[in-house]
Amino acid sequence: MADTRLKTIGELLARQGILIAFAIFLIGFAVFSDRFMTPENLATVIRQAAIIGVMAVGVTVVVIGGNLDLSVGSMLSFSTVLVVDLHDKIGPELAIVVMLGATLVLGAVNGFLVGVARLNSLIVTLGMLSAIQGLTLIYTGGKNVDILDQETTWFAIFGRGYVAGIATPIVMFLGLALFMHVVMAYTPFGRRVYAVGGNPTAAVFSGIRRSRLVFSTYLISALTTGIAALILGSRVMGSQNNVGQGYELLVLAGVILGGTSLLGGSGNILKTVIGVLILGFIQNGLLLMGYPYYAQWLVTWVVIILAVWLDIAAKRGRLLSPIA
Amino acid sequence: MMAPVPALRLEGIVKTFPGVRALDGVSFEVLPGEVHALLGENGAGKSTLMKTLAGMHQPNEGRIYIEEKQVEMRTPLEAKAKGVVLIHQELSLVEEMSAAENIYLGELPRKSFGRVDWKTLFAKAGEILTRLNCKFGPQTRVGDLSIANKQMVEIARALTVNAKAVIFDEPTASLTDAEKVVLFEIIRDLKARGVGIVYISHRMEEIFTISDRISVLRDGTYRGTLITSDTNEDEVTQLMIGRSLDLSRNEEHVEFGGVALEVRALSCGSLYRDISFHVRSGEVVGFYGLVGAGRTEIAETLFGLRTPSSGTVLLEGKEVRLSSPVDAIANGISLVPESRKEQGLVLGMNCRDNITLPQVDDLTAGPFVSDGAELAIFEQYRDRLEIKTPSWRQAVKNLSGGNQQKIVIGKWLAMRPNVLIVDEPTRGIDVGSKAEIHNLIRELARSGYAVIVISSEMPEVLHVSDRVIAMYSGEIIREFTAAEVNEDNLVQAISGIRAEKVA
Amino acid sequence: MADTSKNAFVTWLTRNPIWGFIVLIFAFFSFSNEYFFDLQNFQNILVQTSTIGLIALGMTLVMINGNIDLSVGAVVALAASLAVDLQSWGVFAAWGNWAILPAVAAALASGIVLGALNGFIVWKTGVDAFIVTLGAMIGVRGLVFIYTREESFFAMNFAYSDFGASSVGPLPTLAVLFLLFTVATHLLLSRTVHGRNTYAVGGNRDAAVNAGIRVGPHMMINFMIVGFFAALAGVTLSSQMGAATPNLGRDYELWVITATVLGGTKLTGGAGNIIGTFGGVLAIGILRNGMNLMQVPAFYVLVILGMILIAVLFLDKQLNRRGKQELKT
Amino acid sequence: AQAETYKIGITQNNVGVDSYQTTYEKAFIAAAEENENVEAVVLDAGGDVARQIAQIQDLIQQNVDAIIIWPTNGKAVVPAVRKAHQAGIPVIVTNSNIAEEGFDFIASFSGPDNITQGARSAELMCEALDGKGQIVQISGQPGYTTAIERAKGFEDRLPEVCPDVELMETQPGDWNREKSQRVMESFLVKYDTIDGVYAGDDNMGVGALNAAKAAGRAGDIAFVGATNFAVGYEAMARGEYYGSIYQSPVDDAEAALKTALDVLEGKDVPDLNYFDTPKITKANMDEFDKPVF
Ligand SMILES: Nc1ncnc2c1ncn2[C@@H]1O[C@H](COP(=O)(O)OP(=O)(O)OP(=O)(O)O)[C@@H](O)[C@H]1O
Ligand SMILES: Nc1ncnc2c1ncn2[C@@H]1O[C@H](COP(=O)(O)OP(=O)(O)OP(=O)(O)O)[C@@H](O)[C@H]1O
Ligand SMILES: [Mg+2]
Ligand SMILES: [Mg+2]
Repeated sequence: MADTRLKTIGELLARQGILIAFAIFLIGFAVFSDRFMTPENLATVIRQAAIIGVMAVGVTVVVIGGNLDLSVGSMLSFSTVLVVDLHDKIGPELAIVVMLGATLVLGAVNGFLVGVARLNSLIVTLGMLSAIQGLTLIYTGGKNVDILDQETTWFAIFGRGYVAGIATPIVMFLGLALFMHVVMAYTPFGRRVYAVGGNPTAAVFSGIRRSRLVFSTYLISALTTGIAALILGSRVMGSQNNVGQGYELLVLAGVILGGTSLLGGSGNILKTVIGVLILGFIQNGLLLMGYPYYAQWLVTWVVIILAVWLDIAAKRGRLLSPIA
Repeated sequence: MMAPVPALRLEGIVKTFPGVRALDGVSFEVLPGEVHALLGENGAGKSTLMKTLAGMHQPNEGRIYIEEKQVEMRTPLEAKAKGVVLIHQELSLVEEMSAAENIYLGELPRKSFGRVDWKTLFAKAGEILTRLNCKFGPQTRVGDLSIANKQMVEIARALTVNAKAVIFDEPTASLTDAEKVVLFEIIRDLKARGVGIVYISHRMEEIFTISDRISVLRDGTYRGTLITSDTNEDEVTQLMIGRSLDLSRNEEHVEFGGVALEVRALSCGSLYRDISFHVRSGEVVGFYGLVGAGRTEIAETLFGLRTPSSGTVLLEGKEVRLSSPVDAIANGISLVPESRKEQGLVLGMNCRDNITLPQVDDLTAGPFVSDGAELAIFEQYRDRLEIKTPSWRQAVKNLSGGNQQKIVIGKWLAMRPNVLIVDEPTRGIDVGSKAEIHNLIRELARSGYAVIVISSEMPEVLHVSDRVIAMYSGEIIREFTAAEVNEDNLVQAISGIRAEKVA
Repeated sequence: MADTSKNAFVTWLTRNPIWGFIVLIFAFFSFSNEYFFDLQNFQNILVQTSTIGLIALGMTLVMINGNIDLSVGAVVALAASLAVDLQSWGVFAAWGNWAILPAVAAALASGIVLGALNGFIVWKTGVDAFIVTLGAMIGVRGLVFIYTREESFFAMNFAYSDFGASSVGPLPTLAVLFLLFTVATHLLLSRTVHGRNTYAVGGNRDAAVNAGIRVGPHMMINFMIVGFFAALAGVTLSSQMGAATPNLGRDYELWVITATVLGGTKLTGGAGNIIGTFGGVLAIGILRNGMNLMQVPAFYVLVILGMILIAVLFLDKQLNRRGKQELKT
Repeated sequence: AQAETYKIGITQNNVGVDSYQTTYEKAFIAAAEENENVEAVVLDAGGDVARQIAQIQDLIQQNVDAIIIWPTNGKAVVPAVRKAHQAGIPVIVTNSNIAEEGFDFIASFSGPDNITQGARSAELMCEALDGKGQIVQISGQPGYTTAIERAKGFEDRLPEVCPDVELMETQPGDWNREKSQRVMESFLVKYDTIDGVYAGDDNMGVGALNAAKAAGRAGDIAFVGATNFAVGYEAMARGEYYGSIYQSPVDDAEAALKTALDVLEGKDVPDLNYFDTPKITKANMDEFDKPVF
């Protein structure tokens, strides 16, 4: 048997197709806009991508575990509205605690329905998408919520602050991604998530508590959504009832761009970061180039498909799919 | 006498996968009207060779001839059109469709407007199923069929075309003896009509029953061809694995320890009733019976996967509640499940991680999984079970069937259980490894484990067991000691003839 | 004999609980709202569901194939804009009411072409349909805005909206159209070779490939079908409104998928049928209509719809579990 | 004589989307409850034209006495309005008007004039910049009438009142503060000089202000919005926000109901019943109550 420890450069590249795609886009934008590659702009994009990115970290865990979570968009609306509204009523500290608690409860409902009751995750989370949206509206009566004292509240740290000179959202996003990457790649918990996503039956036969595990993946995605809500609420210092509308698909797009399979059992948190950043840089790059919004949409169409295509073409070693 | 033109001939076939040279210049031929057995260890390249023939793989080098005309097999359809049909080792059926549709998949008879001509379809499929002695109709949904019947649907496919050569890749792995008889009749029928047959199996007795010639592969190379009537098992085994095997039955006498596992009056709905037995440490108890006798269900109950309706389970004399595999594992029970693909393996995961999956919690350094500890376990069982894989990183889905099974066994041996339950442990495993696994089972028992072996292969049961329990239709019919048991009384017991129960 | 047919019915109902659910909400709304049980209202329900319904027919095929199409909502907008705008083009000025024909034809063609494009990309690149059509969902919307220059169109010719409001005998034309296509798609899926292959490709792609089914072109055809249906839905919707707006069809993909899955189609492919999808569409339509008539506040409608979706799924699960003999995995 | 009870159906655009619409709905319900002759059927189209049309059908089905519609789209609802008209139900359009083609089928329009609002914002911008500078626009959600009309009013009026103010770029902010904040951040990277920002509403305007403050450039930029929100009002008080257009949802709702009742009672009502939406800046803000949303 040949020794495969000698990895060729080609093989190494094949594993990193998405990185190549990412690099190509960055270079492309840099060529077309001289403002693009400035540190200022790069920081801006990553900061903007942080909200979707933080959520995508959690959703990646759910997807690796073999399920979907489409409820994160309206959950983000809910959590942001809640924390912003409570901020002035009970103070930022309690508001954060209550918001995270409530968000986790929603995650637990998802987790119970999908993990324990074993219902189809797409429909459950679509149902929750609708229900949570309604819940948010009922809570506010449809009104916007605002933080009045924007200048002095320490709550500003999440969206507007800096940690060691780096914007807090960036620190939170990359820090969380790194932490979750370590959890998924190097801990028994991560291993079990991959196993349950890859083959739930075999996982149960291997002594894994499947219900509990799936349940916990939804808690994770709820938690990351709650954290995203902190960033969003603090960044905007206010919230509409529908701020998160449509985020679920953007988040999922980032996850899939990062090469995580919707079938479960495979995926990588750090690549999700790349996927999310690709989306962010497309938006920003096209805006800098001054394209009207519809042209941005067209380019997004092409780029999303190209990025994933490049990634899988590199993996399989040929450009076209072997489908007859 | 002029040598007949081979129905099928392969010349110098080379096939490589990333990191694996699966076939290294193999040549092979099948004459019309002959049954040509293809043997080799797990991972020797048998399935790969046949897939190359059937248009599912493209060889890197080599030529294929049909009736001495060179051909290319670019797709399975092309191969079929040229008269080569492969019956897969792994079932390749669409569960939601009827048996008839599966048989004629890709070639459904049409009427105007692209409509399916159901009448013709069901008539033709019905005819074939009748010829195969099948008890189910062509309209039955395949998802509702037993594994054996699904296999029959696969076989039925081969009979739809005017095949020059039919390849059976381990067709009997999940068939009962009665079904096997039917299959052999079909093969003889095809043979009589001048079809060339390739027959792959790890069961020697079948090879010697059905084949005319035997070719052997080893590590992707061709090792030679023997005339079946002029050779014997030993010679074939020699050629396959380079040594001979002791396939005698178990006659050693061991001192057993105390009762490790006792089951009292266990029942589970309609699946099985009033099951009582015990296993001592150091003892191997074989469960023999037909498919559907309820053995697997008992194993699943003991592993916490089913809730019994009544009865108790005792481990070392203490009653235990086994409500999930977590409980079972905590109580030192391991189960090598019946279906490796559905229950045993996470196919996309690598070899090492599959083996260590049940104990990954214990293989930690701080909060992290310890790479070294995992690798040590993997290497230990890779060497012990002779698992063939280019690296621990290989996804198990890329291993040969037999090697996949070894991964499952390795995974549960690595748990060092007190009670080891193995369900059809050597399905699809080559003779050499089979013997190795049998030895391992005995060795484990000798070192103090209690072992339950569930198997539908009589020689296997006879070979490894200290005691044999015969089951029929959810009940224990009879228990034999190693000394009493023989093929005749075992067959008698499981054919439903109620013999006197021996305590 | 009667007993077995009754049993068959019960089995059918447990396998398609959506129909039981429909009977339930139907009875509920009939008793609790005076306007619900009324022929005119039933016609409204049928017309209102026909949009989502038509798309769901195509989506069922694509999903049985193991794919998905998220771009349908954007295609609805594109087709609607084309259908409404083209009929007012100068070149057709002399055509009178017949100007509607080329406009509708172009609209339908746009759906088929975009479907073909989605299918072709899935086939040739091997990129997951989810991503391909997610991209298209964003990009086609861009096409719509480019074409419409952000404008809404309005059918000058009231014949167009009159068609949308017309009736064939006692039934509204759009409802008839929907029912006809439902039957046609049902026949396509259950009776034709293409339909049967749809199950094969989704149920076991390897088996389909091994059996020589040309999986790529096959999937492409189904994408074209769903594209056609989305475009048709755009046409019928715009004829109901006599107008088209560039934001038409937002969120439709989610509702279509919901209806289809409620009707028993599996996301993983290989299983599903048109009768179930019809039930799923109807269930959502009745719920929306009933809650409108009962004046349930909009916020609560969202909560109730969400909970009911989950409840139906739960019911399905309870009915179809094999009981105690099931393996605890 | 005893006045009869009128059943009036209203289908709103999209209640959850912003506070204006929510406050409008509350005000409408309150006004309807106060008047014992009115039974109101309140529906929300959720921003979806098709659903709004279905709701009109449902209202016709219920045979209401009058329908008030807040069009999700001015053109698309015309045929449905025509249907109601044919069924003999008077239709009153509220907040944003329907297309001209539909004027024959409605009894009256009641609401603000978005084109004028856009024009007034242009005048405010002009004032703020002393007639010279480079500005960007953040518009509402593409394809929606209010967004289109305000942008049009602004873009048409700006060169008339101050030809030296250059509108460099327009990008949509989707009525969303966070989206607007993101767009503004990119603008700030892209343009070294931005003298003014016009946002389609104050919610987006404050988003742009947030971005500029974070970049330390808020002092150089004049912010002009529309539909004065509470946050905009406060920012104005702090001197961070130049001006906006004051539009009260309560006035809007009450005007709509009153117009409907007038129509039902056979009074003469003008075809276009605009209520006034004045400019608001720091200078005159004392004359206005702080918006409740
Ligand atoms: N007869 C049954 N049919 C279907 N599902 C069942 C049945 N019995 C149990 N289940 C489900 O299967 C799950 C068992 O899964 P698993 O073995 O992962 O245990 P678990 O629920 O995670 O355990 P725990 O709650 O103790 O952590 C149960 O939680 C239950 O939801
Ligand atoms: N798709 C694949 N990718 C990588 N390696 C493969 C693939 N298919 C087969 N192999 C490798 O090729 C070798 C031959 O496998 P093959 O399945 O032909 O063995 P076999 O003789 O049929 O074994 P068995 O008796 O266990 O079925 C094995 O080492 C296997 O790991
Ligand atoms: Mg094989
Ligand atoms: Mg069994």
